Amino acid sequence: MDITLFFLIPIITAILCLIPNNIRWLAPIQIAGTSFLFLVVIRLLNNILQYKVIKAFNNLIYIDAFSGLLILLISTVGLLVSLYSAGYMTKSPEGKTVSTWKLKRYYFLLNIFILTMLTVVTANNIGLVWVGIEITTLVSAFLVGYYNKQTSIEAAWKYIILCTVGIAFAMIGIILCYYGAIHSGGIESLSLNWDYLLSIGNKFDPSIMKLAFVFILIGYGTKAGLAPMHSWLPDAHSEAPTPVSALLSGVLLKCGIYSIIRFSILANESLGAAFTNQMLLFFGILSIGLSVPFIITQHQIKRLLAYSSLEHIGIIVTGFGIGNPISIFGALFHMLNHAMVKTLMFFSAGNLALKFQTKDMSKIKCAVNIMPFTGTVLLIGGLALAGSPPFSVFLSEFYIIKAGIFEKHWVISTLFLLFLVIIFGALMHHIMGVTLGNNLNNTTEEKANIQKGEVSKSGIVASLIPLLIICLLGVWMPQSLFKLLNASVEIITGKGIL
Amino acid sequence: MTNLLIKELTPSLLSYSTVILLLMSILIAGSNRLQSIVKFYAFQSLCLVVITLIVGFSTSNSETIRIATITFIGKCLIIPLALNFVINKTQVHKEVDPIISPPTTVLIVCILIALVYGLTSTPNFAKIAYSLGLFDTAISIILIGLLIMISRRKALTQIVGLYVMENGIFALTVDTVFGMPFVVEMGISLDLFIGVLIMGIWVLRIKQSFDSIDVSKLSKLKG
Amino acid sequence: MMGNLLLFKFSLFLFITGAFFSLILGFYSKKFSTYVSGIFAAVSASLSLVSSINILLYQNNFTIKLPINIPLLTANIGMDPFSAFFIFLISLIAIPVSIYSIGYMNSEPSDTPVHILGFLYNLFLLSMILVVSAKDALLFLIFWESMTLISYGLIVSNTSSDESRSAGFIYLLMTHIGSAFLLFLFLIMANYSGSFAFESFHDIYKTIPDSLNLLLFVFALIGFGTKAGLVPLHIWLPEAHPAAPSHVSALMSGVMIKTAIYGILRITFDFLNPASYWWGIGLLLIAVTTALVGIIYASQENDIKRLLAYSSIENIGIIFIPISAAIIFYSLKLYELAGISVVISLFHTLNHSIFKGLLFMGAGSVISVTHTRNLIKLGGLIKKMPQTSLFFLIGVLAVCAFPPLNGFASEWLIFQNLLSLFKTSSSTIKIVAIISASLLGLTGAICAATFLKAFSGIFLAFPRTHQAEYAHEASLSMTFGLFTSAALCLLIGVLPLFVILPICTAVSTLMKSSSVTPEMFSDGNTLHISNIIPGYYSPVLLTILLIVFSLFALILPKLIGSKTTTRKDETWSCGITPRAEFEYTPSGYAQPLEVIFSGLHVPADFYYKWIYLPIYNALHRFSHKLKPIQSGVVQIYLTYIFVALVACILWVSL
Amino acid sequence: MNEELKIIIIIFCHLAILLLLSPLVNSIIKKTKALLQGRKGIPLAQGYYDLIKYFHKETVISNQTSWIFLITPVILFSSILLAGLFVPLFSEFGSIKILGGIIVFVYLLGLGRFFMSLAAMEPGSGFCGMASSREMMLSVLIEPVMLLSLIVLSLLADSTQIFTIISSIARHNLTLPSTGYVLAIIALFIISIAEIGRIPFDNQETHYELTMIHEGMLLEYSGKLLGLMIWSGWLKQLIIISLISNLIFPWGITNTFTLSSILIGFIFYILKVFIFSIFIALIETIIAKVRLFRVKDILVASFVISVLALILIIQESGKGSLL
Repeated sequence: MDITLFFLIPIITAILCLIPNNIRWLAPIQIAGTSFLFLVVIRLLNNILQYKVIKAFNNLIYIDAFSGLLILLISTVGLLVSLYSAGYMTKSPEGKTVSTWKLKRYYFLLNIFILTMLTVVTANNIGLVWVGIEITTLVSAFLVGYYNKQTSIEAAWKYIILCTVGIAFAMIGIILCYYGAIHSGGIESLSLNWDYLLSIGNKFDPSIMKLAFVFILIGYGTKAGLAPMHSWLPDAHSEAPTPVSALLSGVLLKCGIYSIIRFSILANESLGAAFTNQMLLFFGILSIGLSVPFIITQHQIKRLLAYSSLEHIGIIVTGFGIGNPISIFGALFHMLNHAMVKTLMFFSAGNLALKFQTKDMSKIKCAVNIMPFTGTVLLIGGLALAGSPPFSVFLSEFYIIKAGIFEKHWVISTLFLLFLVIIFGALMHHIMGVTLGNNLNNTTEEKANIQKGEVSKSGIVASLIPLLIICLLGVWMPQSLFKLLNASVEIITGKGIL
Repeated sequence: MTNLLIKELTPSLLSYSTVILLLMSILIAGSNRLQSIVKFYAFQSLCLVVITLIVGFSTSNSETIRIATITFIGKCLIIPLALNFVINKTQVHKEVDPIISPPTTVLIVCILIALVYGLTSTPNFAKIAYSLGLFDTAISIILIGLLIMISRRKALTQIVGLYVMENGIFALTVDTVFGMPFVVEMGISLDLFIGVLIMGIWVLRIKQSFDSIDVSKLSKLKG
Repeated sequence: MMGNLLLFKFSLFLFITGAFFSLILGFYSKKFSTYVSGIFAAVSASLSLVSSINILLYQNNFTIKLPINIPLLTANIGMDPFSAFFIFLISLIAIPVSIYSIGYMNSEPSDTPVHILGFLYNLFLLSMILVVSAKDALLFLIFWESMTLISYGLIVSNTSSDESRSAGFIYLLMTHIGSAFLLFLFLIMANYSGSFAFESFHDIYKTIPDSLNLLLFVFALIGFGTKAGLVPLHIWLPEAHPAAPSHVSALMSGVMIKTAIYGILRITFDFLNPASYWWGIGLLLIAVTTALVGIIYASQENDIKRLLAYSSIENIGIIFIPISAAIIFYSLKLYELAGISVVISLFHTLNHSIFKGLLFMGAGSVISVTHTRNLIKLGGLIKKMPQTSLFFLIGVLAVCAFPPLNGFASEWLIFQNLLSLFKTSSSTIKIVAIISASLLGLTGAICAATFLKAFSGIFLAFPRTHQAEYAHEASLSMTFGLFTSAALCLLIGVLPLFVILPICTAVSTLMKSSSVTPEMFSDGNTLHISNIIPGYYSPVLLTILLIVFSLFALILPKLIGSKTTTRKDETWSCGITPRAEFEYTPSGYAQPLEVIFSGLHVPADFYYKWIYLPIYNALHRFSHKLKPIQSGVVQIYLTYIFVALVACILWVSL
Repeated sequence: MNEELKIIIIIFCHLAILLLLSPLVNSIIKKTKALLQGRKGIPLAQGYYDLIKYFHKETVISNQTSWIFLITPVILFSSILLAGLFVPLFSEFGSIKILGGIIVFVYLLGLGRFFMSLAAMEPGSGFCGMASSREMMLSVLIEPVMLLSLIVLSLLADSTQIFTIISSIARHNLTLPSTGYVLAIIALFIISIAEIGRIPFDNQETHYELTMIHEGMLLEYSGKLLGLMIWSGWLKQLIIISLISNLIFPWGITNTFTLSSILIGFIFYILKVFIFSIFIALIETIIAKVRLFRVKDILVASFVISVLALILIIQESGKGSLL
């Protein structure tokens, strides 16, 4: 029942969003839908903690704690995005009026997007996971190109092409895996089901699994935004409407990682963890490292955040690559933290971009005086994003590097820390340049254009929630969340952290 | 009798189809007329359908035959038609001034094929490659598809390149595992058909706002 | 003793309450918010002061479990006498500063966000107390960074200007780099101990290889040295401290940088084991350089708060001198002397906190009345602000280490400490120590010149601008804050042993192998370090004699001469009516020093230009070189995927 | 007679000698200089006349000044007089061991100088300010070298008390004058000249505003205040002369409390001071004052000499270390 509701809600919301002719009704419908979804998810998570694994629809759906975490992310960010969209999407960046039809389409696609992501993380069949990921690309491409400007079309095109190509490679990986399953005596009709594959996992031919894992990593890695397959990421994130950027960065990338890690669990059965860890570590550190120069030289606030996503994806993957339960705990926790803080950052950045009518950071100044709330939140969020205690992002990064040192990955740990420090400096430099500085009231010219005040009330609520969450998680991890994370760690490594 | 015929004919038919499959990819790589590229693609897909059918009959797997049917409808009819529609709509017929000229592309393709065939004989791959006749061909086609995407400027050619890659993957599926389970295969096919429609829409949008479908003009976002 | 624990808990609670009250009340009445913030902070600081004194005297250590639930973290804070000493120090300074803050914040311009400042101010005090009482490395790091962030918040919310922004940025970045080193340090230690609890770090050196021991020490030095302001890691300090509101500057300079001293002592003597005296010699050289560089820059500074900040760098250098001596003694297994040295450094830490707090508050009073920090724009305030000037003068005398104030007491001990290094066997130590002593003297002399310039620039002669001319005495709470600190300067200066007693307790718990007793420092009421070169200093006797001789000097002319009159007239200036323009300005005053130190004194941005800028530039150049990677051409992006794939496959198959 | 009474008597004598002898010593230097330059010079009692004159005069002070200007002469006088207690004159009995050693001595002088310079800034006169600034510059150069040379001497004697240093030198000096000791004394001598503001560092006789340092700071003082200031200057001069002469010739300082030994010590002391004063006068006559910023070079040289002394002492005393 829950599971049915769980898929039905986004569909119903999507359809409902197409009906009204008045813009005013759209946002409440959407918010109600996503809130409802969120409640269902909470119930579902309770069940997961209780029963460990939930299967449904003739074994098509397989939900364990790891999926549960991703579901939590999707629904939470989905709710926040809906809240934010209510205030944000009714204003267009050029100050033109927004057509009802476009907005309806936006909400429709948003729901479908959420639905596809939910499918990705809950499907048992790895082939269906693939299909789901491919559809997320196709759907979200429309969201990326929502504004229909030249740049957004360019971004959407690159997004489609690169991700489709990448995912095609993932398909090869899946085929190889299937082949391996059949050749090691698996039943054909079950050999794409994750739970079945896992049960025969140790019988696989290692050389096939190696190859399969490489294809999967490159393929889903493209979707997850791992360097050097990340090139679509900054374009899509910066050109999409802000709520969509938040969704892309906060959840979609994690879905890619989810798929990789799911597969690596399988591959580890026959290969042992060393091989996959090595690959993950390499791409993880490469992603962090490659984000550094672009963060340093960035001029555009949303691209900055996009590159920061690249960095954080790298951090998460490095965490998985270290392979210690603690680092995996950290990586999972970081997924959550990054989703929250990046959502927050995109929201604030979107508000600023709307207020100043530009994404160019050199033209945005002294945000704390113009928009006291947004500016402050952006600054605090920037600190959190850069990994400063007492916010939870620090903790997850801490777990990762702790495990890195524990496992004696000296070079990796040193590089990790070095990159993080440089990024801290660069990021804070940009963020402070935007938020602080000479009071604009002194320069009369700009004062005329920009009125003091926030963009929307719903935006305030939408960015206050994640801010509170990262503050809270920095000092207090709820027992249920801990259980969820720990159960996920058990799924991945076979043992929990405590 | 028919069974025997099939048994006799299968290997040679398979190998002919394989060669045609590869040849079509090379032709696509070497051609610069969009319409003929689409035609070559359709023909390549047909070969795939034939192979699938052969495999299906020889293993008497009804699912595989169903898959072949869907593939025929999709790849030989819907996708080429959709692409032709886009070509007519955008009125772009020729790949002008590609990044890598057709002859050079063909040369690179040949080298690629040689490399792949060489690589698949290394010990690590031999295990996989040995049991499959099409493995190296499929991998070559995938890489050729990618090469086409890299070497061409028109959005449309890129789509074709993508689908050539997809054909390679399909070949791999058919060859290695005699097709995926039906649900998955359905999903994938559906994905492709939706994909071509959506990409078609995007090509039209590109045409609309850039007045060209030259992808290399889409390079404002950098850094 | 339960009461004490409760007291401490209550004080922590009050800090939080004060913070939120002042934040919320600020939306209704700013004035009210200031009062709440200041009074709450003062009260809670007094509570923690009492609690820490209790621990120092009776050593009832306790631990509290904080309501923090993070995996792998034992959220314990607690006080042993060593932590208690630092809490004592923080609270002792916090009380006058908090009272001062009421008057100061009320005199700020109306658009200052006083409620946010009040909120952060309370949290800042809280975070400092938590830093020194944390019993877990991860917890320590979290509080450590929170302390930085909160003080950063105080800097940037004070004024919105490009200067405060860049000051805040440099501050944040530098301390973050420092924290990264600390993180690394703690992680390595935790690897060997298996836990992050400080208890498990005790004597960790036994399990660590020697080379790593040194590495960890260097990491600690960089990590904490950044916060403390050791040269060349000091560049943030003269930017950040002046940018904060003055009472916060007082805390930052007076107290916050001392938490780094806490850290370095904890790590060096509680966890690690100074294995070779070369550690100490290295640190001694850094310390002396820091002291000299700090004061030379201070002498050329015309911004009063920057001057004070540079002087803080100098004093950090001076504090590190006995620490290096302690390391040398410790490595030579002279544990008692090592303990004595640490006591001396803590004593100077305390003294510096008091007089630097006083000076920053005094400067703040001047700034709040005249709205300028520039010495050149001040002058003549002694007539307008008689009380402030008197207390400021006491602070100046203390910072210049003139007897009988507290600055001299600790500096005298430091001299003795350096001389005692002469008793070791190594010639290198001897030479370095004695020359350091002489350079310490040089530092003292420059310090005197510097503060003479500062004091005369602010308070003496003609007012040089209107701002200075129409100044008035600061409000009562401000002068009260100054008075308290000034009284402490005098009191500790005359009766240093009262303070040395608790410090000895603190050090004895820090260094297990050396039990230090106050008897080692005294011979009755006289300061006298046993075991080393016999030297005595009796502040009480000196004070009495000074007073007696002064009375004598007052009476003497009257005894010899006749009763005469006193008349006031214009200053003689070659027959013209004197004007403010004729005066020697502060920059003119410091010019001879600039000339004689032209070799040593490099432009203020030297460190930035030659150490940090090249790194920055290299990073930038490198980044720009890498920019074409993201060329915008989709085909190239496809090639990346292609290359990555092929490379991976090759790697797997070969 | 009990010990404390003896000490108190000696201390009173000590202070009385300092107070009474200091004007005379200054006059001796002046007189000697005049004679050497072929002038008649002032009478030897001129110092006393001057003081009495100042103490009878009306005080005129600048209207820019405050309480600092008024208390400065008092603090200066008392701190220098107190510093005088640190230096033995003719008897070891005057030693108040617990009062402090070389460091307190140097910082007490510094305290006086600080106040003098501070007060000089008060009237807002350009000349006073300049003198004050230069005085502080000189002090920056003098203090470290003075400390270093005194520390080197104290290391020799293993004590920071000046009394102990001199008595232990007296015991060793006759047997073996070490090179380190001699070098340290030379450095200290150079510094002492600078400390009492004599040629080649400062010219006490000059009244040309642009060159005077010590005199410049007294420019706005008059009457009783000026008298105290000038007396303090003379006191300091005598204290430094006593210190350096006793360090070089640590003879005749008594350690017994008998009339005869005190008398002998006193005569020795007077002799030493006179000889030294004449020597200073001689130097002042021979050498010209150096340019202000060249002073640095001389003082750096004496710093180097001190360091050399230190190294030699370390080499000589390989033994006697703690380990």
